[in-house]
Amino acid sequence: MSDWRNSTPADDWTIDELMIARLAACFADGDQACNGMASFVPVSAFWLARLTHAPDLVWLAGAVGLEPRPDRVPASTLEAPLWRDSIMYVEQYGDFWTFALNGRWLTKFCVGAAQLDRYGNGNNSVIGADYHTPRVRLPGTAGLGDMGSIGKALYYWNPNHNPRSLVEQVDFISCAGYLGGGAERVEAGLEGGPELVVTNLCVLDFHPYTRHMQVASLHPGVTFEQVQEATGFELPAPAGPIPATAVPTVEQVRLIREVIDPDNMRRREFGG
Amino acid sequence: MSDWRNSTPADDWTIDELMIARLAACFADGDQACNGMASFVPVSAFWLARLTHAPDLVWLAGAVGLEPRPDRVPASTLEAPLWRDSIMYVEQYGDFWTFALNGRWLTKFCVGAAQLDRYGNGNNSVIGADYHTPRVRLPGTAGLGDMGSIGKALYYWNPNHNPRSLVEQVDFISCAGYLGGGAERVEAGLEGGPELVVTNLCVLDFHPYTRHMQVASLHPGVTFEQVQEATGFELPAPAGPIPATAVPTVEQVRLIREVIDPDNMRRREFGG
Amino acid sequence: MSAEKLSTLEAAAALVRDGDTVAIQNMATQAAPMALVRELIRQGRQDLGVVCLVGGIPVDWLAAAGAMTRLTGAAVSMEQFGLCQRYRKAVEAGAIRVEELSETALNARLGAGARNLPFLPTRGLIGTDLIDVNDNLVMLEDPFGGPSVVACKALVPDVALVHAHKADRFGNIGCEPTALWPDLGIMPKAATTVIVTAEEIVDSEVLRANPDRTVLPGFMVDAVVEAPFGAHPTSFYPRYGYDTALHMEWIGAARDDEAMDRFMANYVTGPAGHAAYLEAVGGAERQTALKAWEQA
Amino acid sequence: MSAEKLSTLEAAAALVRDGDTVAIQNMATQAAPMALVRELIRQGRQDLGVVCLVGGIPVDWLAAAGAMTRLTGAAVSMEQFGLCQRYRKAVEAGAIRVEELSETALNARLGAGARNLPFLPTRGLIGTDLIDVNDNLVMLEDPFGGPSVVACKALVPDVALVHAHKADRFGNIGCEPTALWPDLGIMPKAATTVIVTAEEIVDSEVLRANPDRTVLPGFMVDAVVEAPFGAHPTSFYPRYGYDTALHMEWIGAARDDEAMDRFMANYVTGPAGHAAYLEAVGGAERQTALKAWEQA
Repeated sequence: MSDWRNSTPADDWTIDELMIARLAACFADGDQACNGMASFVPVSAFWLARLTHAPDLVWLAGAVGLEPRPDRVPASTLEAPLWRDSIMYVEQYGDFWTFALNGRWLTKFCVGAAQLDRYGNGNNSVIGADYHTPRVRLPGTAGLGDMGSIGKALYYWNPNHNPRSLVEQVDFISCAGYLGGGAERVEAGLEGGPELVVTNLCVLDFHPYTRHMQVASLHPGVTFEQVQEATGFELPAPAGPIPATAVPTVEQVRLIREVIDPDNMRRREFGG
Repeated sequence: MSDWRNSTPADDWTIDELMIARLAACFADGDQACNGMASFVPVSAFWLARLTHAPDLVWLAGAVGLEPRPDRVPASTLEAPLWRDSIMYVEQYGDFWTFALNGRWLTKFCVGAAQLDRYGNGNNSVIGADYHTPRVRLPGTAGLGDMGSIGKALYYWNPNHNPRSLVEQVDFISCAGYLGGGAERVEAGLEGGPELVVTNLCVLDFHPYTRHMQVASLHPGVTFEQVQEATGFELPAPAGPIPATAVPTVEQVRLIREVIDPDNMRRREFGG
Repeated sequence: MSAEKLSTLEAAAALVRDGDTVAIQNMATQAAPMALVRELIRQGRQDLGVVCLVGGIPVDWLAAAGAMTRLTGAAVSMEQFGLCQRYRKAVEAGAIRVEELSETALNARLGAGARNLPFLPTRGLIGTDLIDVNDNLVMLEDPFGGPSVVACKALVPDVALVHAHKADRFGNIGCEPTALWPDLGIMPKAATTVIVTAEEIVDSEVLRANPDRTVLPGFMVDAVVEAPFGAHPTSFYPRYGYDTALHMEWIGAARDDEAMDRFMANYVTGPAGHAAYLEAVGGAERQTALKAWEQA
Repeated sequence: MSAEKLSTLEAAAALVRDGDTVAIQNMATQAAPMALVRELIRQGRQDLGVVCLVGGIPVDWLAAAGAMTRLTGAAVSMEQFGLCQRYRKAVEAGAIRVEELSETALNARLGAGARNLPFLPTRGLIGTDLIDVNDNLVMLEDPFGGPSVVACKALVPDVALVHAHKADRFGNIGCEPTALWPDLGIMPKAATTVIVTAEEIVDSEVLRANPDRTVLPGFMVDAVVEAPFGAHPTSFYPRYGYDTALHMEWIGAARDDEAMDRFMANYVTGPAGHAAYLEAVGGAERQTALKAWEQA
């Protein structure tokens, strides 16, 4: 067992490692976590949590393999090398979605979205005004269109915080956040909703009443002004000093680099 | 392969064998048949059909085991000895009922019911006027409440033709037949419906317009008057001579007695 | 790693409270979690609602013990051993209230419960009287203009009791190839609390060797108990067949109150636990005979 | 006994007609019935509607060949190999019309089709714009006074194309332990015609040895074709992994029309059949490498 409890802050951490450590802190013993495709940051975060503070975090790799024993993070987070040596193969049509819809299990979900707006609505469908002849056809909502509406706590990760990915209003809602803000989500009969947005610049959360996105912590060396400049909508002015995001520890960095992802698959999400 | 095509009528047939042979004739190559519990007559009929005119009749034993190879008819038509050596175990919740509901498969179903009325409605629920404090609590509808409503051709078998089992009106409809007769079933949006009633006295079918039960053939030695006396409602007077039910052949009798059911499990249904 | 779920029969059964709605795996004479059912009776549980597809001897024993007041299911029968007479008499006396559903309607109610949907539809039951006597079923127009359906209201049992072939101590449940009745497919997913008895507790590596035969994930299971021959006197394929002799003894005893009391004392409430029960019903010799069902 | 279903790739693909809605098993880079997809392109099929959960290279090839005009699915992506660019351009040009569904909504549409129900409900998608642009989805009040649901209209594809590990000549389909994507769980049950390619045609006795691993009954299957490496270049666990090199070659070729035409001629329309395709993509040497995915 690694000495993660007494490990000191690393001084050579990279941004991917910081984001992974921050997401890992959201998952605890007794939670169940699952991941979709091209999800290197969430997968590394679940794995890191299991190796440190949350050994009993249940992981359903690729939404298929329960408690897998992969060798390392592979090139796909949806293929068999990730769900190697699972204790159960979960059938998708009947079982996985029953587990997810039920409400008692898989209560947290990590979401990547091409566009995310100030009320936490996500878009992976189309860029442009016309759904049927879009300017850009995105991959599609896959499971997000479900996860946004069925009471999950949503954790967005965004390795490219810029005005094109964090926008005033998404061109198309394919993952329900707080909709128009305020009580709109609750009035639509939806439970849960976006909790955090972990980007390469900061961590954002949502105001408890307005449900507007706001800066919760700044990564070391990043200013509020830099975040505002990289954001496509006006962020609420901070009421006081904004905390700094905790940096990963020496042990967390070691685990990510040596045990979890020695092939640096997670870096693929940090292209630009 | 048995010489069933050239086999002559048996002269030592018993009524169970006649009923089995008559039901077997209802099933053809390309059909799929399934059975529920305590269904010795239908099971023997499917098996006989497969050994004679319908080798490609698909059989889903106990609604569980596809194309089984039982040794003989066992004491239960729902337990593993019947579905021994199956090529597929059909999961019930997800798969069996999908097959049955679909409409393309399992289009014929054999039904046993404690009460059956003149429009082919079946009752396996309660005898008496009050559903919640019945005079007799029957086993319950099980799959019949579905099979009666989802477009199947229903083949009732009744080894005890008497005024208590063939009644003017069932105390409670737990298997939909032609409801109040005429077009009522069609108007309720239901396809299929009762085709035949094979009893120990005769074969009955349903008038194409009124949907009233009527005698289609009399078993050897039975008169229309005997049937009427054993029936709890008035049967339409025959327009002409009523045909005789074909008796089983020497080869059919041999197959039933020696191959299919040497332990005479089928006789259990003919108690009185 | 996962949380430990290993428990005793006594502690597991104690998770069931008086008044609970309890879904019980069963098919006429098959696969019932009998060790748990007996333990519930021993502990004197009252006012239970039972949910089952086709209930057999567990329902009759619960009725005989006066432990149940409600049943939701598609049928109650011991197939070749006939109707459950103690259950039947209790219903006729008004002591057990029955919600009779077709199989698709029961599956729809449980499926909606499992998926947190307010209802699921079926096309079964249309035209029957079962819809009229049941507030949990209502005809619903198709919003697309097609045929109407029967909306079946979500059912969330308080507890599901199932018996399985293998379990690890974390509650992952493995099955050997056999009939998977709807019980395992849906009851544990719909229920709030899940209790599993298993023929044997195995190392997790045994389950990892056939991950497609793991049918319930540990996170869904609240307690797991080792109970060899835990489905006796019902069958549990491919391991053993049903016990004809004990079923026959029961249907004989169920005919009069005194014989019934004797039967219950001898086999259900009397034996000090599961091992004592297995001795009372014939011990190793009986077990060997039941394991030989394929030669029968 | 059962009816014979054994067929050739050519004859099986000929069961698909121009304009058909075709459900295709696929998950990003996994388990697609590629031999059938290539044969459809070779035969010049037009105006196909494709139904898939997460479409990958088969969708991009069908789009590149101009064979499809409609897609119903939850996503189209080749995961680590990026978006399907030929598909994407065709959508942006208005040449392919997309019905985008969440996974539960797609499952509900197919589930309703399989069960002959006019609709099935989901609680996914509520609050999204996907409901507004889709006539097959409509908000529906719960008749029991609970929360509203999204009614998802039944979808019955004309054809389902799936790839499996084993089949016998009667069309019974067996799977080895691996991920069972919804494709196998529901698409063949919903579709009117079912075509299966299998890594190997086996004697029925092989399937009888593990009846719990038979996933489709022969009566549901219209044609079965032996096609070893029939999912290539997608993966088919546990037998082989995906072909990185061919995916990379495709994403390079898809960038300009000339390179794309060359790629299609070399691999899709050119080779005279499945065996010739397997030779063109590297033959036995490449196959050995893909089989070694566990060592990768």
